[in-house]
Amino acid sequence: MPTDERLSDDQLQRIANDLRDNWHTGREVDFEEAIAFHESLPASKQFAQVLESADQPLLQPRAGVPCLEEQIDLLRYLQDEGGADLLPTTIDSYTRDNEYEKAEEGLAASRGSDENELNGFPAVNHGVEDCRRLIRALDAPVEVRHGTPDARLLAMVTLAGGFQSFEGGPISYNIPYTKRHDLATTIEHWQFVDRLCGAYTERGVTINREPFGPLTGTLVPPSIAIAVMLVEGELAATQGVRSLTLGYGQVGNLVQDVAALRALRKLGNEYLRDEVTVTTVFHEWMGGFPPDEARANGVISLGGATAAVAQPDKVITKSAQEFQGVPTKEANAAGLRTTRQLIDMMIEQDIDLGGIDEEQALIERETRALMDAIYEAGDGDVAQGVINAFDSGALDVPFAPSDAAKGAVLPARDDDGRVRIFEFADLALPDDIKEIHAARLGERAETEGRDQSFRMVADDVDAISDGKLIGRPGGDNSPAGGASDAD
Amino acid sequence: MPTDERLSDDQLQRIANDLRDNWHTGREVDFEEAIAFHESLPASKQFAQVLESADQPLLQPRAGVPCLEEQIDLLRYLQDEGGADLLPTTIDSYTRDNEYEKAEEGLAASRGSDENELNGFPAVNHGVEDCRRLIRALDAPVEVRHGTPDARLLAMVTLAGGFQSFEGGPISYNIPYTKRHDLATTIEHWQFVDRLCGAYTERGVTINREPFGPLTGTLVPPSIAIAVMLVEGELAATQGVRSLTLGYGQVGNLVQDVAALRALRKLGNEYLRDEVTVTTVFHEWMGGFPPDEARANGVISLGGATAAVAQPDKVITKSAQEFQGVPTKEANAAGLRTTRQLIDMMIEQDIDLGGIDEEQALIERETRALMDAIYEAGDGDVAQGVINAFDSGALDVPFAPSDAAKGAVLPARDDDGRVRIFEFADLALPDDIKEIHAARLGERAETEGRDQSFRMVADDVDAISDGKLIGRPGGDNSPAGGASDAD
Amino acid sequence: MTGKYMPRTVILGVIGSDAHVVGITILEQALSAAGFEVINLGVQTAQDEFVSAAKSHDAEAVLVSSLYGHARQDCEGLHDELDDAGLDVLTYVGGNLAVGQSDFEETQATFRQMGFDRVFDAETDPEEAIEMLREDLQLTTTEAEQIRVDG
Amino acid sequence: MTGKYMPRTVILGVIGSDAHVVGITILEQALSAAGFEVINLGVQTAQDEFVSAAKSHDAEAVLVSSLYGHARQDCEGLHDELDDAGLDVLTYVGGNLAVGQSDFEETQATFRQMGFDRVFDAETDPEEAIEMLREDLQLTTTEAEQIRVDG
Repeated sequence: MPTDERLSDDQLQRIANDLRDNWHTGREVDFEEAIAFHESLPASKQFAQVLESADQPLLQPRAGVPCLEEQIDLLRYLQDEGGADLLPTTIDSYTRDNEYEKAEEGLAASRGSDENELNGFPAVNHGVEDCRRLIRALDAPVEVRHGTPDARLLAMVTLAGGFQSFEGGPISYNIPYTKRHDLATTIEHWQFVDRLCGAYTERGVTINREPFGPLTGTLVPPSIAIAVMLVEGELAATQGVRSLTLGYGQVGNLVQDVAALRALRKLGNEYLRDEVTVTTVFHEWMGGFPPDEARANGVISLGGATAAVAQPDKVITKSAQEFQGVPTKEANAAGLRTTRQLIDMMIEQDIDLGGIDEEQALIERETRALMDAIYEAGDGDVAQGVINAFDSGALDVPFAPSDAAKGAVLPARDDDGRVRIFEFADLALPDDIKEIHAARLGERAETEGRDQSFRMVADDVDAISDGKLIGRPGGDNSPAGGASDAD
Repeated sequence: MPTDERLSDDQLQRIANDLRDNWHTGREVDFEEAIAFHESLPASKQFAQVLESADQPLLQPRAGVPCLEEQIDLLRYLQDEGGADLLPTTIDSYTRDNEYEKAEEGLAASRGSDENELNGFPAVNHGVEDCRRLIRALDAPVEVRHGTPDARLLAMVTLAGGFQSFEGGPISYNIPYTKRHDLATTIEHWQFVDRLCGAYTERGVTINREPFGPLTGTLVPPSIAIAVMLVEGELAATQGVRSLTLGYGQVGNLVQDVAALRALRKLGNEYLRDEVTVTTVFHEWMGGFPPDEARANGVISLGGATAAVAQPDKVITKSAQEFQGVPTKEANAAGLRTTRQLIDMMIEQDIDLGGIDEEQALIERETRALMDAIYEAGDGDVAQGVINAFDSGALDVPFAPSDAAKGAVLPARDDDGRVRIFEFADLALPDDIKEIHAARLGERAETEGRDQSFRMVADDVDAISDGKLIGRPGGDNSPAGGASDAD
Repeated sequence: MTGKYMPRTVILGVIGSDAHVVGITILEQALSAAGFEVINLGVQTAQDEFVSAAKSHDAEAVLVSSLYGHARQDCEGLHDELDDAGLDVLTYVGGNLAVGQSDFEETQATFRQMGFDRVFDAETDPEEAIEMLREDLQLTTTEAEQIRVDG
Repeated sequence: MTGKYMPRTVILGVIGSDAHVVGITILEQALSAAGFEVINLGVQTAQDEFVSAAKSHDAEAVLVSSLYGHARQDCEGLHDELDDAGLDVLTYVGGNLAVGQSDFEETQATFRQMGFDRVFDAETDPEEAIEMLREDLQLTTTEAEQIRVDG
């Protein structure tokens, strides 16, 4: 079982050497030469620098297609027509499963056709030089976004290829994404990734790391998400990462979202060592979207408005075509501009929301309780602690497909639309906090004239795609009699 | 010069008889038979009843095409696909100028072609029976929306035709719409319209009246808009109107908009006699829109969010195609649904904004000062007072094309984006209030490192269509370096 | 085999490489609340896992979920495996069963032909599926409620 | 006729049935601030109103605004009327001068041919128009500033 200790240079070297042979592009990776390439990049392509010096939220979309030229065109479009400040390269599913052979076939098939036979950019197959072509062709910094439990070779190739930010982490890219990867192994794999980022950082090339905050994207209680961010942040910092962007996914309640982002920033700065620069990223709603672009624009706009009030360092935007899967580049750029309009119109306004402090205090207390339980479960070691805590259910993520988590916790919205916990299972929260949640859900049950039950959970999961925030009984039709396209 | 006194039944009858001959459809109007038609309508088509009993903001678009069947199809689409709670019928420009002959030609030309040769529905030309076909064909109540200084014949025909709500007023449909109509004459004309509505009301058929709150739609300081609403409300109430919907147009600052809507409701209830039921309507941004549907959706969404917080009784929605003029029915319906999504997601949230009370108190003090000046200018008579106050500039509307107003007042946004007054000219506000405005604009000037000048006014007029709220110097590009399509 | 007031056991899982977990989590809760004994195999469940779970838990129904559009390929042969194991259980399938905008009646016919007793789309409420299950297992509502109180 | 340090008078108005007032309100402010004497005729101004105002105020320039797309029809014959009145003034026109997406160079040529000295689109800053006016009236910036201080 891994402990939270820094890999030695020897270990780093040995693992890297083993990985080189997993796919031929691994052999192209030369650390010294990669440092030189990064040093050749202008300040405008230095991810950490651009992000950490911004004076208002930077916008970043998701985007990935198989072929290099198409990926460059897509990102250039999002940069020029969407006004993206930071660019992504989303990796395909085969690469996420380390199936480079299948990715190669998909890439070859995509090259020979007008269709995209992969759902992202197979960066390992493209190799170091093609990654650098991408980086050179664009004006903004580019991040690798994926969902890969074992992202070691992907990190080696893409960092050598000039990417300066790398999404994911051992929990956030395991628990919500896969079924059978055990947590001990993914932690070891990510210790390598983080150590590699640390090695670049020590040579003056700061690599930004971004744990994936939304987790399962479905009504995740803020304290659970924040605890995972802190654990991944600590694990990364141990390996030498010095630029960490902690994430949080919109739940749709303005006060709770602003409070959660403030708690995330505060606790990030408190829990992570002083040498680490902590920034925050806000993901626009990651749950089900209305199957209606007009209503979807409303969901995106609420995200933009929330960002204007909370002022995270970065916003990951959505598009109005979210319901139907991968958006066109036009819809993707439109999502950026709609978000930008809300931020630009609201960011200079003095918006002082009542109740933020109380909600933030509750989130912080919960998060601290979860962190205490984690340390305790590992006798002070955060790596061992998080494995044991997930195993016992002391830490848990709702709707987690992974066998590594109990997935027994269930959330529901309270009468104000804030995400509370309906089923705690073995989650390590003190009784007084549990009582607060139960009382809030009790208010809702009373309003609705029904018992607290899994039915609320089910109704809430569908609520936003049905055009509401809270899944009230009989809530499929607007009280004012308006027809909803979302039903 | 008119005084604020109720027209006698004889006067009403005599004017109505004279108007009958202005266009042949006037002769179809039979008051008793019209009462019977209104009595035959179900509760769901009774405008005042539906509006006044709603428990959340009702949505209403703008829409008008020349031919009857097309108008029915358009409204049915907005009702079924847009979820409109209340329907409009927007009248064409020739009718607004009482040019029924030209409207007849346009209507004939439209009938013979696929093009619409009029920019609205010429209700006078269609006559009573066609209006009733429209009312019968739809499920929601329908309002006449126009912009006609002399709307007497239009009111006779449409009210007999089954419409139960009528927009406009002697100031709000004069000052922002025309150049040469003198205020004394438009007040007399609207006294007839209001008396006619009163006559229906006395027979149990409540006709809702809606003064046009946005006025020139361009950075109108809230207190000026509210004072005009109160004057028109008083004039209407004198003639027997008992259902009044006072309007206000979004300025884009969340706190100021919420404060203004609260002040409007409070002062409406205070100034208007007890027999009047006062409701409020919030118009989504009436100024220039970004020439980019994605950004326009952001503007509309901020309107929806504001409505969710302020909870007016009604919202007039915009479409993302606002920039290019009359929207397609699909875009119009989309604007309704985007607005609905924001309201549905936010209305149950407990959003308590700091600073509302102070802003509301300021707006109320200003409005009272303007009302005092109006009463004084008329020796207690509000009709004479408003004429004299506009004549002297004690009451004024920025960017008013009418010769009846000085149009010398100039607004500008303060550092928080709230609309303040840069040039007071002769506006009847006390010095201490003027100092507050000057101080706020001084803060902005300091932030921007430039003097207060007309340049701020010009920059602010263009700001939202350029993708910002405040027209900062060099503000055409986003500080984060993002490209703006709006430039 | 099943006593009148003993909980009936159902097997639940998302078939193939599909990782959509929300639907079955809620279905699991609904079935438990309705008095059933639920074995939830979770996401990314192979055919043989359904079969061996049905056998070892002496289940009366196998509920297969699929939301990523590859249900037909993933379910091909499942009923043969169940037959081979000598199991005569009720089988339901539900979710987004076909890629794209194909007609649901057509999809339904396809899956019925493959051997499923009932076929549901993604909009189906858990309650509706449970209602059918009660009907197919000849449970009365009263009995089901009784079970819940006892269980 | 015009003394070196006397304010230069310009006539301003929106021609035809057009009621767009914001642009000329701002232009009026800008011209006043730049030291010009401005006669603002407002919206919906007829050709003969421009002519008689130019004559009675001894103006040096007539600035015509149009934003509703009918500028060509509304301006047809204006220069003949000015000639008939014996006025040799500078004439500018600006705004949305043509309906639809027509090429601005073409529009510009059309209005130049009609006799306008300068033609601006709706995006033109007031400052730009004032700069041109100073150039065409052979005012130096210093003189204009002087005027402002004196006026």
